[in-house]
Amino acid sequence: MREITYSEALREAIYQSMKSDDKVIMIGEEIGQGYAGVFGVSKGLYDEFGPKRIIDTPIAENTIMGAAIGTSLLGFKPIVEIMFSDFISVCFDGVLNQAAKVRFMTGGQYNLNLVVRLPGGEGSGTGPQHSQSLESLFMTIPGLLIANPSNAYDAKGLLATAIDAGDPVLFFEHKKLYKTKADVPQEPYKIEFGKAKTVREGSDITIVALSYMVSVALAAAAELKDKYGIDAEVIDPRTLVPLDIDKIATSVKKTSRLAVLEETYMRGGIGSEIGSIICQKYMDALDCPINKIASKNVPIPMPPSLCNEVIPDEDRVVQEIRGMF
Amino acid sequence: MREITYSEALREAIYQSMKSDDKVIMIGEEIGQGYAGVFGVSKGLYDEFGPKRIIDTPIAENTIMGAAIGTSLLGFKPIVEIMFSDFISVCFDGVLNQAAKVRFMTGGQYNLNLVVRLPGGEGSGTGPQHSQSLESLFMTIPGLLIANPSNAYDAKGLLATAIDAGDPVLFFEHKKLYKTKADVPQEPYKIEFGKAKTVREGSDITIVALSYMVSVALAAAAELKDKYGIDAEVIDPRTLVPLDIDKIATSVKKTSRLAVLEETYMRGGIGSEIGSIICQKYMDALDCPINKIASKNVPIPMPPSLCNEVIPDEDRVVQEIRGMF
Amino acid sequence: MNFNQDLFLTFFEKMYLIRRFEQKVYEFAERGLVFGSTHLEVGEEATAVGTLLNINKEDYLIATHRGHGQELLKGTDVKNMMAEMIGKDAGVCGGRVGSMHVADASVNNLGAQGIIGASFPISVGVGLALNLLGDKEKILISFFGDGASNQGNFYESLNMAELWKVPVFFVCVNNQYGMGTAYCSTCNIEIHKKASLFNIKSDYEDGNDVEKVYHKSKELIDYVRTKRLPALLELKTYRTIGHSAFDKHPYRTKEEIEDWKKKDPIKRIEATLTSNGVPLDTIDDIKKKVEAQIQDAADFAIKSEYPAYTDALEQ
Amino acid sequence: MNFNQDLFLTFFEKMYLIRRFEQKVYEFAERGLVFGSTHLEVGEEATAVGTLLNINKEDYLIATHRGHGQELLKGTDVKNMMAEMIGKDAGVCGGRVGSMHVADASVNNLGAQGIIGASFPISVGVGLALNLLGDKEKILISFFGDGASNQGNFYESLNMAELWKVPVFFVCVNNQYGMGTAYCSTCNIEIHKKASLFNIKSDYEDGNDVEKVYHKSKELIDYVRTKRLPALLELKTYRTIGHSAFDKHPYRTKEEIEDWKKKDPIKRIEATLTSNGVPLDTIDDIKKKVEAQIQDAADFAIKSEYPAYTDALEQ
Ligand SMILES: Cc1ncc(C[n+]2csc(CCOP(=O)(O)OP(=O)(O)O)c2C)c(N)n1
Ligand SMILES: Cc1ncc(C[n+]2csc(CCOP(=O)(O)OP(=O)(O)O)c2C)c(N)n1
Ligand SMILES: [Mg+2]
Ligand SMILES: [Mg+2]
Repeated sequence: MREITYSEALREAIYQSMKSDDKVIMIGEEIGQGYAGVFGVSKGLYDEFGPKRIIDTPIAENTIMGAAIGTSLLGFKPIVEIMFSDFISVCFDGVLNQAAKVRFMTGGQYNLNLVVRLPGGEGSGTGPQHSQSLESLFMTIPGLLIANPSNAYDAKGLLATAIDAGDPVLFFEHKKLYKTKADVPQEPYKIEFGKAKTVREGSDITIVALSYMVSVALAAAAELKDKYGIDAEVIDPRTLVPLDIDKIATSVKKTSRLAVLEETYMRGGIGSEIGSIICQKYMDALDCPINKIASKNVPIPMPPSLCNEVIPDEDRVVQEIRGMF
Repeated sequence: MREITYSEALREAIYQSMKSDDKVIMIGEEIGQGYAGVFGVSKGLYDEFGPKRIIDTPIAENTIMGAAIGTSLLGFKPIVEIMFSDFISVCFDGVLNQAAKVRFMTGGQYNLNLVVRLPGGEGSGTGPQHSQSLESLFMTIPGLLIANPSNAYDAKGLLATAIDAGDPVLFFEHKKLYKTKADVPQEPYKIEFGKAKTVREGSDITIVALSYMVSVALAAAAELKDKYGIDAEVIDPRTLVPLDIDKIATSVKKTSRLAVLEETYMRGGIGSEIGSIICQKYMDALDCPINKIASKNVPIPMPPSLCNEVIPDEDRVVQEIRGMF
Repeated sequence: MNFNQDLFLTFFEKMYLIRRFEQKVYEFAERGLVFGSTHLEVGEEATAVGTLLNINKEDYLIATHRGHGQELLKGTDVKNMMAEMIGKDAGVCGGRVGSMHVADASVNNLGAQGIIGASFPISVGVGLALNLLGDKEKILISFFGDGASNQGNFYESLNMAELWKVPVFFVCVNNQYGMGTAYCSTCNIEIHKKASLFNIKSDYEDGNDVEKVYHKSKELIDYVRTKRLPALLELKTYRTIGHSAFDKHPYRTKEEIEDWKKKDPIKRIEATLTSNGVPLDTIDDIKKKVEAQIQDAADFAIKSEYPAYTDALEQ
Repeated sequence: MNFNQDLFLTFFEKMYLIRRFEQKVYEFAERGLVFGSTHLEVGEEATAVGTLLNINKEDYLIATHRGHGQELLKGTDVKNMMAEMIGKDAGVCGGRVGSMHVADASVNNLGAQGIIGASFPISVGVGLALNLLGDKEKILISFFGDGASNQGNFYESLNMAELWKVPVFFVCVNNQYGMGTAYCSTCNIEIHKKASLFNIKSDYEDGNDVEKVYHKSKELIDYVRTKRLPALLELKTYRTIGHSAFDKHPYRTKEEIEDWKKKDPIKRIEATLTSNGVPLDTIDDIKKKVEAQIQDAADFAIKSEYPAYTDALEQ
């Protein structure tokens, strides 16, 4: 099989969807003629599909979200690119009060196919307004689905699913993943939402990790095994909403320990959500308290000297998990 | 002591702060000449302080937030009223990316005194875009403080504290509370943030409840005691950020059981946050799984027939808590 | 101008229908049957009727939070409208959302937003979709209030409407107030002039004269439909009642209100009808017909059940 | 016009300072010392210099994401600026945020936003604060780009600036592109005309002619300062480099870039100086002085430590 990058995988999903369904369009800033996507995801698509399907906008996020909602109401399947996920705040009303509520508010008469692609996470020091992981902020809003691919294979399959999911999907990508490679089939495929993946089997502890943190978890797991004989199972939920709590629970029943690793801020984070559900429903399975490993409650700084303290890295994960034994 | 309403208590806090500190101003829609606040909080203040301190705006939430940030940067202490908390989405960028980050981003050179008053919660059927409880959405953003007064006494004291807290405060009020009364001292007083209050002592279970849900918890507690002999302790955190986890933990150590009751949506809610911390740090104290009692993951509907199913009420609380014994 | 009796009788019937609908909703509100708030358009009926009589069923509508008339004129059944008002199962949105948010896919009513200003970017998006579909016939009619025109989204969307050349007819129901705030205290520029800045064809008209509204909007709608370009019409009018059902509107003087009551669009059309020799009986018959319709709708709504909760709502 | 040698030498020195600063930052970026992205203003130096030489230390500044020149001219120490660029402790913001967000309370620089359009409402707020303080002297100078003027917040804030009569001088650095997108493909209205709609005094000027910028902005700043009213100046210019340090800007033609390089504001002022008889030595001395300043700042920045994490940052 071919190895391609996360960016290429995303592009392939878009390309194939656009080829097979003429209702699929893209809307965003710098996605067509200018940069072809700041992270290069839409490279070549403008040349292939032209300005009617790869729709460049001015710097006007409310327009982007409105264009997406409006076209979707009329049957299109827009894929929005918000250049940095941090900018979603500018058109937040469109997400919270319009997109998320269309199905409910119209009594099911209308529903939206609408993907909002959100490049997030700390990349290389872009600082507090360009580096956030905002998944947790959206997880609490009914009516939104949330996907967080951690690798190129999932990126392609989840995006294909997102495009006609029938409800708005916030599709969180990660800056540090765009250039990572994985085996990705050429032919189109879909990955069902709500199906977690066990990316490493282990017997001593379950680490749930999302997005870029999956690779951090794997690195930590290797070190834990090598140096300390701790055999971690790593689970990637792949979609935060819906969440495959059953798979996590099954693993926890086996390992009796749970850590949740994420780049979102600690307070109100994903670890809180997953941790609380496990505690609520499967407390008896736990041998020790769950451990939430997340970014500290600080705006994401620019210099590595601070980022490394704020955002969890392999060392912190190893240390935290050793502390659970 | 006098009994006054929650609205009156809020007004008194504003009035007294404005009298003693000429840097305190109010900014919002319909707060001065028109409605004097849709919930009447600013009644009479325009006559007292005039248009320079009670500043009416057009329907332009970004202007409101910008005016607040701008004046605060120059030393004012603005109190913003967002007519319904749901509308904060319109100026969400001002909250997430500007206000919350000023202190950090300027290296502490600037910081904001800024209160955003947010009337929230289901009132009388105002429906999905006017009835949300959005606390959980903000709890995850570093740099914001969150207050949730459940009664007139706390309303006055917390607001007085919020006005010069030195960091932006999201001040969540609740529609169903405005007309509720409590004993409130005439003289100015402050309630420290991060100090929970035990509103009912009990030995069998700890119920943490916020805002309007405190009264629901108390009603349920009375019923639980009367009918089922279950003696619930009810704790009102009063501020969600900072959160007085110690007081909650102390109570849980005594009762060995925890339920968190809130009107925010279940997924990613306050129960997840509090529940996960207790499970993480005090799991041994728990005799049974924590219980999260929250609004279902549905946009808040209009008719009571649906609201009553979506939002927790006394019956649901009683039933849920009985299930824990 | 020739007196077109049928047209004027239609004007009358439709405006009277809206008026009676609103009054019934008010009555329901007084009886505690309307949950939340409801925004009635008593006094503004000519704006919905004059514009929407030129709109086809296949055209799209985005109405406002004060949109009952707009929604009725687009073709929603009075019964289902009424049931929605009081949150009943048979309501056009299943009774879930009530007065402020009526959507009706069967007549291409895309739904009204309770967030002031939110409809502008969505309207641009709908127009964009029509362009992408290569549609040469359908247009979107998108209503908004004077107060809404101060939101940044208004201007941003006007620029986009022009840039993308979308077939959207923006109609400003300028009732001169946003809640308790007079438009003139919030902005010094007339609303139709804001559109001119963006080189969008725009005009204004007496919003209490249904005939004028009808003809002016016909002209602009033809322009939007054939040229596939946006246009904006500002209609000056007045709500002679409060902002929401129980608003006692102290922010306006008695004189101002009385003054505008004299310009009531329904009274005006009734006068035109009688002065053109239409017999009172004809007018009365229409009134009775409308009355029966409203009564039927009210009975239907009352009899209908409140919606039941199902887990399927959870998302 | 009289040739004011001191003034022109100042123009030159300040523009040269910005140019060399930017080039040093670029060099640091190439060496991997600049984290994240940095937006340089090579080619646009006349806009910052021409305007800010008319601004007092007590006046307030809101700069843009492409704001090094604006920030330097407001008075921030070159050393602390440079240290911030590479995220060092001695940076003006403690090295936490870098190039895009420089704030300096000691010179009333309120900080630059990385969210395009976010600065407009804040600027209105700052102006409001000056009004509330009864200040009759200080003003705010608020910079923005052509691209930013498409955000709804721009228009909303212009309306508010006029309505509230705030002493804010808006300066549009119209370098004709927002990243890879030409302004003319996003809007058909000139930016200063957008301000005219709101009855805000506005004007435009050749942004590569520092003398013209200086005089035009002096006039408008006097207006803002004395009348306590907003004004807007659009300065047409060009960044002869990429949007951010490593952007190879393929979206523009070589010819266009070369064309604008010929209009380079620094070359222009150098030519003016020499044609007015200023000896080359004088110019060289300035260059050397600036050079030394930049080198000192660079050394200082390099030597400074990276900030250490403390729990006090957690909120
Ligand atoms: C974003 C937002 N801000 C404020 C409100 C509260 N609100 C509801 S209706 C209204 C007045 C709207 O005025 P206008 O657009 O003139 O319409 P009208 O009510 O006069 O028909 C306001 C301020 C809202 N619904 N949404
Ligand atoms: C809300 C938002 N959208 C998009 C961006 C990405 N972005 C950064 S700079 C820029 C171009 C800004 O153009 P302009 O205002 O003309 O300023 P210039 O960069 O040309 O100086 C864009 C789109 C952003 N930072 N914020
Ligand atoms: Mg109005
Ligand atoms: Mg530009």
